[in-house]
Amino acid sequence: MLILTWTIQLLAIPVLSPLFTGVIRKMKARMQNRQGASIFQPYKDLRKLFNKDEIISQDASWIFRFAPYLIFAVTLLIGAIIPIFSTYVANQYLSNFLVVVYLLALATFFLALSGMDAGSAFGGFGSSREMTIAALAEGGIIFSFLALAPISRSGNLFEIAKTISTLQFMQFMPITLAFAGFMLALLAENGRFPFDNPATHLELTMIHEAMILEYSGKRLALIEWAAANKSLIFMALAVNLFFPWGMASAGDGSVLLALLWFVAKVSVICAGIAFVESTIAKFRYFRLPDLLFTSFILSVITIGLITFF
Amino acid sequence: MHISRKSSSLIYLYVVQSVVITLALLMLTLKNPSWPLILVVLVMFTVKVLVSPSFFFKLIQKHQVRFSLSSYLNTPLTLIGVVILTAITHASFFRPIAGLVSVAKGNTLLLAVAVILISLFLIINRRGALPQMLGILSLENGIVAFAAVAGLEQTPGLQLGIIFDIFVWVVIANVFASMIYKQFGSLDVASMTHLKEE
Amino acid sequence: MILLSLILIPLFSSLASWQVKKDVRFLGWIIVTSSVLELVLATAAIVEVLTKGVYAEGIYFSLDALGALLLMIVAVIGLVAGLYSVGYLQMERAKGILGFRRIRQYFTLLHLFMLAMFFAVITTNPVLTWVAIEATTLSTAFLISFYNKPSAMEAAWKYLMINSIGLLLAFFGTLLILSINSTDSTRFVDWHTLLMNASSINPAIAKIAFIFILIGYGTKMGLAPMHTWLPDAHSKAPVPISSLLSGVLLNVAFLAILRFKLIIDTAIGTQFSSSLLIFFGILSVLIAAFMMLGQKNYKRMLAYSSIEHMGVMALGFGFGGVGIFAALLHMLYHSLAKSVLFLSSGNIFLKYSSTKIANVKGIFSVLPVSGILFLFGFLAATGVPPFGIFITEFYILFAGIASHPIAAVFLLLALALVFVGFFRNVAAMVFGEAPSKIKKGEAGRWSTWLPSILVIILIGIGFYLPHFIRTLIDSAAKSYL
Amino acid sequence: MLNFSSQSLFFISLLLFAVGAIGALLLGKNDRKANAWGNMLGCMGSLGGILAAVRVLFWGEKFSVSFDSSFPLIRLSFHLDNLSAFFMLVISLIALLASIYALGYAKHFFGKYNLGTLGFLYNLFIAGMLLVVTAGNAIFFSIVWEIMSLASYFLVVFDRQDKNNVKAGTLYFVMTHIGTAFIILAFLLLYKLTGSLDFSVMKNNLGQTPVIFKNIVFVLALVGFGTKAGIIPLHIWLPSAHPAAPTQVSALMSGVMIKTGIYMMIRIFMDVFPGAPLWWGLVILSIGAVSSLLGVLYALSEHDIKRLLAYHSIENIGIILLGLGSAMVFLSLDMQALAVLGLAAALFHTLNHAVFKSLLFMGAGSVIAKTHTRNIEEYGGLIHLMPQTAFFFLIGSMAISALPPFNGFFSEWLIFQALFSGINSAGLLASWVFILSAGALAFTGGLAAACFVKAFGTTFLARPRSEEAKQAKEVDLSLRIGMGTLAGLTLVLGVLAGPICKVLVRVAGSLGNLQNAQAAANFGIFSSHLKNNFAALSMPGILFFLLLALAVTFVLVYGTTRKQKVKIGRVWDCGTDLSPRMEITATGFSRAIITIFGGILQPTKQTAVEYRDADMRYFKKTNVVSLKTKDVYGSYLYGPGQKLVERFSRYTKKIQSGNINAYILYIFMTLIALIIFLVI
Repeated sequence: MLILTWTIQLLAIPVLSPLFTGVIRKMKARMQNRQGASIFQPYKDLRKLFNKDEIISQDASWIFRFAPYLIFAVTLLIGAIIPIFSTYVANQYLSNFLVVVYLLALATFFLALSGMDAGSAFGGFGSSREMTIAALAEGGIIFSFLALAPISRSGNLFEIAKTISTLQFMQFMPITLAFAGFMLALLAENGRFPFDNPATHLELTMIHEAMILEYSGKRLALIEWAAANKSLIFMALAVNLFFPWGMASAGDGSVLLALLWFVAKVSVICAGIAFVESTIAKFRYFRLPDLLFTSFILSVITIGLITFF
Repeated sequence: MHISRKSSSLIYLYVVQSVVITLALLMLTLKNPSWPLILVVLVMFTVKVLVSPSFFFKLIQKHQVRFSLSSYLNTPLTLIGVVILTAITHASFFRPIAGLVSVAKGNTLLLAVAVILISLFLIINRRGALPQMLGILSLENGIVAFAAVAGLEQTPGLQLGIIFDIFVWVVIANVFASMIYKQFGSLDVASMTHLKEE
Repeated sequence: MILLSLILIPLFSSLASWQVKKDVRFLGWIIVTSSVLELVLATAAIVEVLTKGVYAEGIYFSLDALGALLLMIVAVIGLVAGLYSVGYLQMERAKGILGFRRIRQYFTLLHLFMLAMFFAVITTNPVLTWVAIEATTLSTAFLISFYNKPSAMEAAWKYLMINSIGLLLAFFGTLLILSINSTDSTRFVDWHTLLMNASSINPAIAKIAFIFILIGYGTKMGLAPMHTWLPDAHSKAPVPISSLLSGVLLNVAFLAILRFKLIIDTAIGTQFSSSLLIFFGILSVLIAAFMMLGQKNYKRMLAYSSIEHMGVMALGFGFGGVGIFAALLHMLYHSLAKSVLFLSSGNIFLKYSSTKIANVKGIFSVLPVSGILFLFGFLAATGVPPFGIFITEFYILFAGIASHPIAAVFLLLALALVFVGFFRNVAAMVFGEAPSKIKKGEAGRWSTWLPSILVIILIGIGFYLPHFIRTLIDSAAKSYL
Repeated sequence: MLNFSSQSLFFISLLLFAVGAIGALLLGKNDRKANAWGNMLGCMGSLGGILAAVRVLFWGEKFSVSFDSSFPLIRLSFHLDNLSAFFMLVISLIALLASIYALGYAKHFFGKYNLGTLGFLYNLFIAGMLLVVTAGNAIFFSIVWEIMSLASYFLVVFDRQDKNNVKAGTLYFVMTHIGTAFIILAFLLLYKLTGSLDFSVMKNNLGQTPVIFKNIVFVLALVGFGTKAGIIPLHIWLPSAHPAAPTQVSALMSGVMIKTGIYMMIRIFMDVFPGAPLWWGLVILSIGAVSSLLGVLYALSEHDIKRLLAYHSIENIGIILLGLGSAMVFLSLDMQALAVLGLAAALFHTLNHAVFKSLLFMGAGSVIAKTHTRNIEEYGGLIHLMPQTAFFFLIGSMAISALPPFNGFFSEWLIFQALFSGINSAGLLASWVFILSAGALAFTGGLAAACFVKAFGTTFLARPRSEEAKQAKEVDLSLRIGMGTLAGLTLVLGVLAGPICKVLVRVAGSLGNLQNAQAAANFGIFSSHLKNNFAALSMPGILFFLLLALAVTFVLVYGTTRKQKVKIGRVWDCGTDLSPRMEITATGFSRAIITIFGGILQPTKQTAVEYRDADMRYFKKTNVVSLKTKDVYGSYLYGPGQKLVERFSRYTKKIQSGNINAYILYIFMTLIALIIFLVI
């Protein structure tokens, strides 16, 4: 049973992530009165890309070739150390929230480097924007976790999930603030509205796409997949840390139920994202810092509320 | 000395001052006469009354500085300054000095101190090189007078040494004065302000 | 006969120099031999002092530890300055600035100057000390006006007038002190007897007397605000003379003050004299510090640094305790450092023929050795380790924080300020591009090895203080504790 | 050599440095020999230092000897306890690698400068640092402190052809000397309070002194040592002085010398002072937060690579101070365990920063040696020409950006834990200080990453931006050995963080009130976790699983896409030819962040446009845009102070008016005034 749950834990993120990307796209399409592609389209895209030849810039160095593997590997690792459907597969030595944050930073670091490596103008400003936003988002992420940590007297994500699920309503209220902050960071980190437009290649607006412009074939596939993983990771954290209800606390049948819960909760988040993306416009680049600082401040306020009341 | 504007009269006043002091010394020595002391007095007389004035007169003739230059304060202010200084010496500050000798001599002693301060004031107040030199000499006179009155004069040898110093000083000062005249075309020392911080 | 011959040698050599007929080398030989002899004799005398404690010759000459220290400084710096003068004047003669007769006059007066200083140190009688110090004024007046330029005349005149006045005041103070044994005025008095019956003096008179003495000799020593003559004289005199003035003469004046301080202290306690010394010390240090900031003429800058160091020594004695030891040691270090600075600045002056800091650039590229020497001299003078002045200043602060904390803080502030002002100018001088017209290369070996030896000595006694110096200073300081 | 006692090893290493210094000076004429001699002896001396430190740390051979000097009050007392040993280890380690690096690096000074002088100053500098961390007596300390500063000053102005170096040196020497003045004042006060100049005696006598004096001493010492450590706003000398020196010296100054300031802060605030008041720690925390955040921001606005690294030193000093500050707070709250934790974190970050900062400086130096410029904008594409240097620099960048699995990550993680535990366990004010410090640290990490993406990207990636960059070649072996070893160390220190922290806990536990206090965390070889189970971390785990994931990815991808071909083509260039000017510039890269933080950085922009047709102003010929950041400290803090002093000195100079009557008047007035004063 344990082996089973572990395999699920390890595979959940990479397996499910394209699905939720598709789900979001579908929902957006529907909200915009379009038919939209099937929710399994991302899988097809990945397969297509893996089967294509690829072209690599003559100016690019080994970093350009190596980065996609590392980025994907990092998302795999993170996927293994965060709570997805259960609170008992805790591995206490890695699932510390700082580890997650800094592993993500590692991925971003190499993504930005590979963006600069090819030496095209787009890659450069893409990395610049990406690093700017990542740097500013980091405070928000760490602090939204930090808002939860004191409650559960632990920085271990599984512990957090465990304790939050047992909270009373009144204790729970301040956490919603932190959740808002975390959502802002989520949108920023995954290149979603109002920070970035994942569906465009218009140089004025694109951030993530600009960096990976030079990629093709399997490396592009890896990066796209890693991006999908990342967004699912964030959504998983969002649902499992802030609303950790219905998670399996023992390795029995409840696991399946928990998985369903997980899918359901993430779909809600997806709906939210889709709603945001089809209702508001992308912000001007220099207004984004305000949002990011807002997310930081929200979390700080939460901490204040929790520590002093 | 403060008031007189005429160089020669300045010198004459100095001579008079010196004469008075040497006479005073002579009196003291004649109380218990001893040749070395008398010799000292004679030397002093020659230096102060005969030699140095003659130097100064030569200086005057050589450079036709018959009238020494103006002072900073005008005459009445100068006089007031003198009065104040005398007052200070007779005020409580220098009382203890008067205690050195009998009450009778006390005032003369303080007078000597006053002379010292007044000649300092003279040096500060006058712009000419000549008055300054004379001021220093009269300052020295004042000290000698003080020593005489307070009965602090030294052994003849020492006194000779001191007088010799004064003599050399007079010589050097005169040489300098004439050099300065050569260089600056006047004896107005207050115009020598090239060496300063800018 | 050692001390007596210390008087006679310079006297004769001065006369001899006066008789020399148009052979500069001969003058050179005289100064070399005489100053070497003087150094030897001084060493002998110091050895005597180390063995006996006090070494007296008749009633007229005697030498105690303090005097021995001064004697050492006078002899050493005198030797160095003498040797340097030979080469320096040769250069100036070669440049056609000087004729033979001027050089002869220079050496004659130099001998007299040395004579006066030796006399001031070893005589036993206050009045004779006064006579001797007055004599230094007279003998140096012409040395300061040596170049006969208007500015030199001005400097010399100010020097003469201000110092004469100061010394006359000091004389007055001396007389007041002598009133101690007014009973038999004609007997020959010496420091020792004065000290013996110091207690008999009327305190009020003692105070007045000390004020006069401090102001009088303080003028000669260059304590602010009586220092005004000093920058002019130092900047206009020939370099060796400047080094003698600030390296030795100021200390001799200080010696006179110290002798009287001892008497006054035994009469009325240290409180009074200490507070006066602290007052003048702080004033000198602060004024010097602010004057050195943005100073435009490097010889004037060195002069102000002398004022600052005199202030530091005064403070050392004012603070008492270990400060006294430090002040005496400081005197030694300062004399050496200052002559290093002046001699190397002499080389700089010979090369650049300007004392304006603005005209002196890139010494390192033009005069590599002199540049380094100048830099070392600066480090030594501002008390940067491994040079000893750091230690002495630390001691003085150390004594100050115990007795007068506020004064100590002011001192520290002033020292930092001095460093800043001094350092900016030095950096501006030694680095940078040298003016194109100046050709590289030292003036000659003599111009560098003399200060080099001094620097080596400085570093040496900065690391290890020889035992005999320690004992000298200890026994000199003991009498003030 | 291993069976010598730590004491003899210590003196042997000092002796070796002395021999190296003198020998180099004597060999001065012959560049090659002088260089070899100086650096070889430097290596051996550093080895001796390492061994001595190791014997103290692991064999526990502490010693404290003192010799009388010929001066009263001064005792040459050497005191080597755990703390000193730790810093000695750091210094010697970096010195060893820097010397190896210098063997090859100093070649380009041949014939230009006297290598003998360089060797002399270099050895003197290292010996000075070792003495600073081992001196046990205040006067002796001040002396060696000044000697260290002096040597480093001469090293800064060693390349004296360049005016800027001289200016930098002047500023540095002035600042450090003023700092020393503060330090000496602090020592004097300590003497007044304790009646001794020996640190050990001070420690024992300081118990019942009034707190106000302690506070004065604290402020004085903070200013004095903070100047050397380069805390904001006393840092102004640092960014100009560190780049000016030869690279091995920059590495030492930036990596190690500024740590001597940290060492003395720990020594005085944690060891000598028993019970420090709370606000000291809070002040240190706030200074740390400000320094780290502003330091990284200034670094972002730099495009001189060495200045950039220098600003990162300020940032990391700030991070170290965060650890130290939290330790002090915990100490004053009497939470020994947490205090030990914070201090250990600070010490570990000290070690880490020393390693990766010197690595980065050496990398930068290698690049400069090949491209003859310090301007990042003229690099580019160097990863193709100097691959190994690029690799080492990349490692260093990842380490300083606190990316796992390198050492920087663990120390920042530890400091984070210290700050987090502070949030819950202190009073209201303290908690807020802790929260904001944690926030500063969080942002610092992200910004540092951004800054090093910029630095590495513009330097090594894409196409060369200048002719020099095109001509660059890989550097000599000795340089690569130096950098390679350090690069390896960053990983090793990261993986072995647990055991190392065990030792550091022992070091921290040997201080002042922390005597044999237990740390609030268990450090193991495989994992370290806080006692209160708040957090746990396994560095080897991270490394292992990361590699595992990588391997899996590789295998799978390779397995699935064996047959797909990889073509090398040109970048998509929108139809034009790509020129280096199309790449993003370092300035452009960090422009966004600078604009966002414009309120703090106060960026200035000057545009100089030249038109082909002056009357129409339609076709631009050239359009020069120069972006700078305003020197806030110069214009608001130091400038006014300097003006004030100078005005005062102008007034003072009026005394010297040149009028002799006035001069005599001074004497006269002084006389009268004193006599009147006497009677009243």
